[in-house]
Amino acid sequence: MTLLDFARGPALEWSLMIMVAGSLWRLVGAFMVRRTADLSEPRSHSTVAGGLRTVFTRMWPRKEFRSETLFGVVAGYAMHIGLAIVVFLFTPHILFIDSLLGVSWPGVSNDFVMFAGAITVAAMVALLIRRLTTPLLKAISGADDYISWAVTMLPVLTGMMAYAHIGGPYQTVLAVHILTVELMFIWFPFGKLFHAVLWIPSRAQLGAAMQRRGVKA
Amino acid sequence: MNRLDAIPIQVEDVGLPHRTENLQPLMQQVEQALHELVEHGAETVIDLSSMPFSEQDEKDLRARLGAGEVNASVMAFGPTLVQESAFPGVWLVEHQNAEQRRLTLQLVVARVPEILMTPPDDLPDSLAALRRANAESFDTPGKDVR
Amino acid sequence: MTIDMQVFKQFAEQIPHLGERAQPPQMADHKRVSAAKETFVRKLDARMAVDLESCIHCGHCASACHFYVGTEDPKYVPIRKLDLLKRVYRRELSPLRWLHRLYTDDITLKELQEWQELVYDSCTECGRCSMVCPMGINIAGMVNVMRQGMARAGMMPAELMAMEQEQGVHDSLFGVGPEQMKGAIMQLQQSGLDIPLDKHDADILVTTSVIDIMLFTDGLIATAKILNHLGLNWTLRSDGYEAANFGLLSGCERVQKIASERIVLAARACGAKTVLIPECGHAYPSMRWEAANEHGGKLPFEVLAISEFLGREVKAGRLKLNPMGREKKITYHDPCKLARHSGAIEEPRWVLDALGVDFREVESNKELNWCCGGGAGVFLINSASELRQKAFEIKMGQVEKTGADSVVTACGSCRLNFMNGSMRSGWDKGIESLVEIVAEALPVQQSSEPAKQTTAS
Amino acid sequence: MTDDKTLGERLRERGVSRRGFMKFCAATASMMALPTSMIPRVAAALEQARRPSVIWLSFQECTGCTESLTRSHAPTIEGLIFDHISLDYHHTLQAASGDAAEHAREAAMKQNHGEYLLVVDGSIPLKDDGIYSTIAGITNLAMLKDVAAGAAAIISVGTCAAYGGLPKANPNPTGAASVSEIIDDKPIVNVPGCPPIPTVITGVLAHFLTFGRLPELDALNRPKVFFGQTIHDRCYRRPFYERGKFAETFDDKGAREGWCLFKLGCKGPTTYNACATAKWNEGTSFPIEAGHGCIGCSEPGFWDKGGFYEALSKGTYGSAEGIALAAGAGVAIGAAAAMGSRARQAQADRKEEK
Repeated sequence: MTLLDFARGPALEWSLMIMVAGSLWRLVGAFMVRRTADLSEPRSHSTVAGGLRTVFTRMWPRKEFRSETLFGVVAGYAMHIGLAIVVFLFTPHILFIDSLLGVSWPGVSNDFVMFAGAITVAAMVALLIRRLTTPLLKAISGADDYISWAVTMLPVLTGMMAYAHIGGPYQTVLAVHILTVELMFIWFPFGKLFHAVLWIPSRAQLGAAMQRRGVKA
Repeated sequence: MNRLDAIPIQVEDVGLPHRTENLQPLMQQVEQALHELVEHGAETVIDLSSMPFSEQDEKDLRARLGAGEVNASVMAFGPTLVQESAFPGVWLVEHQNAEQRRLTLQLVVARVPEILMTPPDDLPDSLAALRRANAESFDTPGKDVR
Repeated sequence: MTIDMQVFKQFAEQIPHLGERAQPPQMADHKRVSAAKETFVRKLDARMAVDLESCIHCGHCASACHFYVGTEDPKYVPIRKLDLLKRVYRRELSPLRWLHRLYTDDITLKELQEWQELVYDSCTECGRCSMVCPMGINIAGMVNVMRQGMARAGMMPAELMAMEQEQGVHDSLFGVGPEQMKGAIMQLQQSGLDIPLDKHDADILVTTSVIDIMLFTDGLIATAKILNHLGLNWTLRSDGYEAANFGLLSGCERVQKIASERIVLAARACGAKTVLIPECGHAYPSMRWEAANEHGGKLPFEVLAISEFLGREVKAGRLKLNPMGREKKITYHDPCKLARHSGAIEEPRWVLDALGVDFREVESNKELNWCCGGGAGVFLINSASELRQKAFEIKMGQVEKTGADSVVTACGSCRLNFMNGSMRSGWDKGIESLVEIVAEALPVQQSSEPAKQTTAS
Repeated sequence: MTDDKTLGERLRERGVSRRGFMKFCAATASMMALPTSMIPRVAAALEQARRPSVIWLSFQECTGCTESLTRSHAPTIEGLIFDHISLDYHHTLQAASGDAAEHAREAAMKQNHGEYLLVVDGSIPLKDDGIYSTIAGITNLAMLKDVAAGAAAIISVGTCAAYGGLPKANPNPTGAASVSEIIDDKPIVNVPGCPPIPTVITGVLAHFLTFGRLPELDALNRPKVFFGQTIHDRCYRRPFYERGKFAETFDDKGAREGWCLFKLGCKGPTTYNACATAKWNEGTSFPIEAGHGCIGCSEPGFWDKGGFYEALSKGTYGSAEGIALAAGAGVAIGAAAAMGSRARQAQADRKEEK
């Protein structure tokens, strides 16, 4: 079995199983922690709407916070949008997703994908440098931050290498690329990458709780 | 069914010609080769069969190069077609086999493509053959000279 | 105008000695750690679990925190204040605890000592950080759990401990208990003000606070005048008058419950449909949101902050006010506990609108207001005075920018902190109470409502 | 059998002129993908090249490789090169049969011991002592070992000889193996493909003739000149790939306009072969040009690498059950974790009550 066969076969299967199992484990485990009913009289009953609203309104900081969070928001968005383009609009990736989930959509040109990839890399490097040099971020950073950064960066880099045909024979680089993606799958449920799932419930519960008290969060 | 035209095949015009985008770098290479020929007398042969080069590319190439004064064919181990381009010193040489199928297509940058030149080893044989022929035709050499 | 600076100074002089009255419990070190830990375990819930799982360490919370912005010291990054809680969560309750335990250390006494400053001195539980957090983490709520753990470990600041113990044991604050309260009310009654005390049948139970009794008597007087003016059936009760809840502020769950239950029982005793909370920030969420859960069921009355009450009366047209004129330039400071924590946001603005003043909003207002720096008991913590001042300077700058001459607020602690801060900075802005300016703007004689005749000034 | 004429003499005998020979050399160099500056060296070497003895062993194969080679019509370059070698044993092509054929092989082995070239097509069954394929009662395994012992070099022609090919495909009932899995003490060139490109086979032969040694090989023992780049690298449809223009079906607009066949399962990006440049049927076309994606026939194990019509970027795993099982396990562990945490909280409650 070649490295590529391994990457596309058993490694893919196992990494997906670990990701799915780990994600549900973490999600179910956290959601099922004891929960007590709030007996106070709510100011507003439309907590579902409030929760949903916060899910969306938190996508952009309110103007009072804009200047202080500008760098993080812009770099964060650049990285996330770039990554989304690379992951969801590169035709080979769409085909990969199609093979997993059976859904597909049209892709965009490779030049555009590479441009998005370059933006992603640049934004991630900028964010890492900031994390390493800003005292406030150093104070709250740990191994998870750097591991999560690396397992996100590696697939992007190896993907671009495979595309540009550098770093070795194509199928080896492709195999390494797929393996790094699988590494990310495996790490996904156990580190902060899991925010990709939690951002919705965690925002929603704040929005709902504040709505209950009559405040728009 | 032994008649080919009984098979209903419909040929559609695919419209878009294939281009490999290799033409521009090739033309730059030719320019450089011609420069070498002018400055140092160095000849260059570019084998077009060993690079991705489509039919449309070849058409484009021929259109760019145009036709010069010389258009020759050599019959040796099948035909070889030699066409001078509108840029003297730049030649297209197409070697074909006996069935007129292409073996290679070369772009030759030289005063004369080698295939047109008499192979030096043929010269002694040629001289010997000519003497023999003359001897057979004219018993006394020089007799006919008036 | 509404407060005698001399009295304020006397009060302020008490504070440095407040801690001396505390009786710290004797506990072995390991008992302290385990008490804190067990409390964290008890108080954590699914919402907090999701929040603690969610943090992406982006650090945006720092930009919302007056203590971080004021000092730029990385230790004050809000989410970092939850580190110990997070670690206990990870080791004890997290679904991934079997993994987390491999690389997450248990908390230590030394860390608890270090974190005391972070959850008391440098956090007013204002909740502003939650408004910027891209994951919507409720940091303030968990800081409160941190305080509860600290409290069980006997590690709260001495000042808050003294207050909490006094309130729990003696039902008094700063030496003001039911008897002293009755005395003060009687004095006011003798001056001609109609304050119904200990009525058995009242629609509204008015609560007050030691600060209003000792210091801002005008606040209580103003409340009485307004209620009388509106002709409402209300009472103050000596068995449940203290709205301030030092159990909540210190993190002592037991005293928190005792203090809020006193009011619940008093309201029951007089059959009140409404409990009115004075201008005391944390007292409102304490009764409005927490009390029912401590009580173990829905409360038989509605809880209203005085600012909220006034706003509603104005809006409903029951309370008409004499306009004060556009030449009065005013800004409003939203007390965090009333606005961001409780949604009493528009009501005070309706009142200011009715007063016809030149009202100017601060840049970051309503649910995004900057805390004054003195909330959640921080005003009483002596070791926090420098931090508090730095935080206050942000608020000061915000008020300055509006060009207003005075700042109105609806929270006694905010007022105290503003006064303290402006005293230190030599600031010249007026600091006013919403209820007091409303009382001043009451029309002289409204209607021929029966019974309750007001003997206004 | 072998005579002592050089290739130059042989061509001259056939009436090929010196110009013709030059042309032959140019075409040969082109075929070997040598730079044009090498033509004079090729000419000089070929002029003097002796006729090598070649033994061709066919094992578990379909004769497609031989077909491929002999499809080239004389007088092509391939044909001339092929004519020049002394093919002393090839059980499909030789006139002799039965014992006579085997004797010819034995004689050639004896006469040219240590010098002959061994060409193999087909894989070798190893299971049950190799009884699944025999020639004249000799198992392929025994014959390969025997003939390989005296060979100067071995050329494994076709994917079966090079990597095991179809016979080795799952479940490999005969225990088929490639030549290089069995012979490890001889230089082996793999010329994979199902079938391999005829020019590539003769190119390797020409290289051996010209330079007396095997061409430079890659990690899979393939000649670098032919297998150095992927089909995708040299594909004329590559620009469409870059622009993200893909045929979605075999009869849509994209297919008609010659767009990239990646989505239709083309294995060009992972297939190393010269199809895109050498082409087939005397340079007429190659599969992608004919509208079908590359199936990667020259890559090891190509038969078992997922469907020919499955895009390369797709995974090859096939179990939704595995994921479902994982999901179930995840929920179960999560619920168990939560039960544990609730018990832990209840314990803390009890302690508090005390």
